[in-house]
Amino acid sequence: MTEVTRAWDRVQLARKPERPHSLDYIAAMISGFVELHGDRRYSDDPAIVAGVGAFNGRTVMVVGHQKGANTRENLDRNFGMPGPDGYRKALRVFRHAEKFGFPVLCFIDTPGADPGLGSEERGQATAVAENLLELASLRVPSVSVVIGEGGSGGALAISVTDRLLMLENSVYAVASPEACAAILWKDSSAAPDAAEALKLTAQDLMGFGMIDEIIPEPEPAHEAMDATLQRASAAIERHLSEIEKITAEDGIDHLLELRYQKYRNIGSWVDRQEEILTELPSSFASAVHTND
Amino acid sequence: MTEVTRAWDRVQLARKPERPHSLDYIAAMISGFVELHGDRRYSDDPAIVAGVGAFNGRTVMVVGHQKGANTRENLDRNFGMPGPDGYRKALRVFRHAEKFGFPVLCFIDTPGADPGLGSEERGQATAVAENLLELASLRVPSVSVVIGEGGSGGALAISVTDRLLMLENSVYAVASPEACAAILWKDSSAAPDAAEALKLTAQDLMGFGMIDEIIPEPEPAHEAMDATLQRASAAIERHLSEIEKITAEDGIDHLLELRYQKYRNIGSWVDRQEEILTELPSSFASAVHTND
Amino acid sequence: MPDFFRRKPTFNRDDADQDGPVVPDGLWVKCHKCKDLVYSKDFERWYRVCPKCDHHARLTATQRIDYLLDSGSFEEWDRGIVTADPLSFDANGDVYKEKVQKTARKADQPESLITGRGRIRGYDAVVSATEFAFLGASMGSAFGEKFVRAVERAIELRLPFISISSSGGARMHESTFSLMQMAKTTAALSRLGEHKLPHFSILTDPCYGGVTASYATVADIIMAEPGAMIGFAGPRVIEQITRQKLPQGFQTAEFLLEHGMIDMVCRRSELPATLSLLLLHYADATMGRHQPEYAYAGTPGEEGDS
Amino acid sequence: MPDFFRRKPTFNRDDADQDGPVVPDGLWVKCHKCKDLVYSKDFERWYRVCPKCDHHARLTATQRIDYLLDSGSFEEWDRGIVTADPLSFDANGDVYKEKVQKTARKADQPESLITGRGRIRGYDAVVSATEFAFLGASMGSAFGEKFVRAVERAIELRLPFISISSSGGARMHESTFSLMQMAKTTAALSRLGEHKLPHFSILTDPCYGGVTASYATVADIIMAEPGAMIGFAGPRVIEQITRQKLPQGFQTAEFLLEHGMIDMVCRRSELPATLSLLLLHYADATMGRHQPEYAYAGTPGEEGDS
Ligand SMILES: [Zn+2]
Ligand SMILES: [Zn+2]
Repeated sequence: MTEVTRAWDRVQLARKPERPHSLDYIAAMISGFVELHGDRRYSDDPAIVAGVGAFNGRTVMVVGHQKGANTRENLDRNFGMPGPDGYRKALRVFRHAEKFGFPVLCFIDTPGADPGLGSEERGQATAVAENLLELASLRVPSVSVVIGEGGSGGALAISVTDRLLMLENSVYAVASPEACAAILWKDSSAAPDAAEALKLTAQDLMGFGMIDEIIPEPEPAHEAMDATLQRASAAIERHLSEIEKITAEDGIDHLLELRYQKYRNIGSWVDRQEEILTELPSSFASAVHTND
Repeated sequence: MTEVTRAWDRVQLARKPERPHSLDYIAAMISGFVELHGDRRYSDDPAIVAGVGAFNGRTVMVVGHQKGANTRENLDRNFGMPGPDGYRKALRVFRHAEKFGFPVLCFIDTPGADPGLGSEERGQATAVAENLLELASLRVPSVSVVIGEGGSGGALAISVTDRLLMLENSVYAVASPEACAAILWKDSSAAPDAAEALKLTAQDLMGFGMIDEIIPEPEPAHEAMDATLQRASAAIERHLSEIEKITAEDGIDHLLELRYQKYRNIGSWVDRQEEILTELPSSFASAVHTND
Repeated sequence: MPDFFRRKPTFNRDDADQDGPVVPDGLWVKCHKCKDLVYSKDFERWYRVCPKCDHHARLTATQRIDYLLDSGSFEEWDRGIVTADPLSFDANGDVYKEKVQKTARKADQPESLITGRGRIRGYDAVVSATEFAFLGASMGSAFGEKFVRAVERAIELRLPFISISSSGGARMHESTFSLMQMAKTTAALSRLGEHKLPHFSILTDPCYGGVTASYATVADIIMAEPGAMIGFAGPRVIEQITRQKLPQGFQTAEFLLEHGMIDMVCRRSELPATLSLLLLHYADATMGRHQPEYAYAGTPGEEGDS
Repeated sequence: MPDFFRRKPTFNRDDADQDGPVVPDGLWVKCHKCKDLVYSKDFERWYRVCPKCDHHARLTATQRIDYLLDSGSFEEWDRGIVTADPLSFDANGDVYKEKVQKTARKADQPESLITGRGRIRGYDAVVSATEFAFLGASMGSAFGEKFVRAVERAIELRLPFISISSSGGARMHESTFSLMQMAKTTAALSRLGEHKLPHFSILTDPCYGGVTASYATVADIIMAEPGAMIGFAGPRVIEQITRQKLPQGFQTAEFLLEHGMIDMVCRRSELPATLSLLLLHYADATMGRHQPEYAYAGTPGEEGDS
């Protein structure tokens, strides 16, 4: 089944350790980057990198998941799976950016948020949720790019931005194909099937209108690192300029309205209201009424 | 030395376990109090109580140090010494109050912030400092009352309010007399001397213009609980009404300006600028210059 | 037109209640936790809480609303918004469309979320309640759309918002559509907050994944029922990954209270009193009007007072 | 008029440096940490950092400014603001007025804080630096007043604010006056923030008590020198109270970085480069003007990259 193979191949490509990671993008496009550390609460999470620097002549703040290029680095970086401390570092940097009016750039590259004991104890769910809330109303322009693996709420927590771009060989899904197969079919070996079913490729998401651009990879990113970084930089500049222009012309409140509508309108559902109206039952439950 | 005995006596009175504590004040003056818990980061600190309720017909948010009435309770409450989690619970409640426009009432009763290992690890200093920053610019009226012991930054962290009141037998100082004696003279038995020297009584602080009112205790609070609670309630109402009136008439920015000036003007120093001008040396250090 | 689009006149307790009581005969129910027998009518009267061990049995969305709101006050909204199949999910014999039909019949509800307005002891509020029997109350597009519409109407009507949540996790069959509902619901609450309207969140057993990591924990006040299991990742996943035994009481409501994540643990029977009190306190901020005189007997929510 | 009101033309290194190098003769200094001998002139050239063990010796306020700012750029402010004696403190043979005179002579400075404006690699900023030799740089009223005046002038001039801090704790002899300087300095920074001007804080060895728990940790970016001891309560107090042995490296700058409390550990020699880079990045926000072209060689502050 060639189709399945294709989505699963994308997953493999997206996970390649040799693929450029957030710090590679930062090194290539952010001048004078100063990395900032810590959540001011509990720890400095190495699975999230954050800092301030210049992107094409303007100061920006950058937040990204950080995977390692090898096993040792990955152990240090917890395979790019942030704990609540990582999301709170991001939160701090988002607020910092808002205070000074700096745009925010995010690089998405995580299998998901860390599912460990300590992360639960310190409120992983709360940390992710607070970031979603903050990003929804952040009063500066924001752009994020899925550069590898975009997995679950752990990816979403730093990607609710004005523009969402994806590298051609990156993926974005509600869960990893393995987790999906295990949950639905108790069989993680069916991951390739799940990968296909989850519609997780950049092409799929572009089709759903969920992302704003696919950054092409004529060659896979890890085989053409410089070209990829340049293409990503150009795409970010294009989108950032656009939303800066909107902000300059129509005000930040207009940008926030567009951002709200962008996420508010994602969803696929059916309205059967009329069918119900024609079949309205004559009796009601004690407390359950309807205004139809 | 009767004077020393007097200040030290106040300290003893302020520390009496039978004295009413924050929850007693809350029970007496806050209707329908709903206690709120937790810092949303790490823990719920029992040394700080916080919640929402009605004070004379208006909704307020309340924060207080909570000591125990006996040893067991005190062990549970860490003797009223909050860790960073306690200050962050307070911070959360302050922001909540600001969001909904509820005035803030604080009850001060602590030997100081917890000096333990875990508190240092989770940033006790940072937690105290963030509260000072938040309270300085909190866009709602605020009143605090020192009901017992007001010790160090741990007390200050929830007392930077529009009005600061003190019970007649409460004390407020930069450190406990014991700590002061130990630090200055390596002799904590000299605490009574330190108590006198620290000028920590309500009368002293009223004399310095540092507090706004002394709530009298014709009998010590623990011997006339109801009367004390009523007097405190009346005093809080008086001050809260005043600052609500200021806010209604001149706007919240004016109240914030008054609050800024209140703290900005605390200090006692000498200006020798003119003396220096007359003795200006002819040579300057390589980097050290002056604009005088 | 399937039958489940109709409102249910009576509860359908046994189907929907995965951890609920086993019924040996019609008169008695057996507590799922302590295994004691309780007289059925008492059990219902006690909000389906075991009088012996205080176990809070799971409720359907309809039961939630019936227990919490003033009788006859609930006006349901958007009952016609139902699940579509954006991914045309059909893999490994797992056909989403069929699954939804089956779960809807089983839950006897057209969707995993019920929304509307009602009154709690006389105070108006907008309310959402999850239906766990409907695909584990996972957050699909219809769930998200109904939630956001309810929040937006709360803003129009200047009413407080109360969410009652349980969830098994994400809706795999809608993948990124499901994921993005986290952003969508939270963004709506951000607007609610800008309008100074409060959101009170009630977490019930079990509450995991996308729901816990989005709208349910960005509330002004968070309550949970005693013993409710609440978390980001499920306990089995955590055990598999960390290969550690989880500590006693891990992820319970009481554990979350101790770790500072919720404001209080509130018994089911006390929820109406606590919520109506909060609605009263926040009425000023909500309606821009003065509050009535205060006259309370006691302080609810005392269990939070650990 | 005491001599210490005059600006010092040369450093007075041995007095002011409590953990600094021992000088066996004029030509060589002995590192306080590794005990190795270093040629005096090299030691100065290396910002008083030991080339063998990287120990950062303590500096006077004047040395701080000399090392950090562009030569000749510093314009000192409010040198005339000095300590008074609000409590008429005279207890147990401890007379505050006398103590202040003695410490001022020893430190050869009129106060525990120096403030003013200057340039770092060409970028203007307002700067404050503590003088640890002056009563352990405890925060008295004069300290607080000078600090707040400097912040207020930074707002007037629309300049970024850089604080360099060390402190042994509170000024007992001024009791609540000392305590309230925490509120006063922080309130001023709150205003600085409202004006969108950045505050960069540099924590140096040792930094404790009121300074750490107020203005020094409410900064937009917090840096610390390697090995600097930083905390709320001092290690002896903690050991006495908890009766536990403190872990290796407790309260060091590196410990704080690991625990998320600071942005970076920055070597003394790299401070000017890192700060000037930050001043450049924040120039837009500060001055409302466009920034010059960027052309950097490498990224400073790499030590923070743990
Ligand atoms: Zn039972
Ligand atoms: Zn050395």
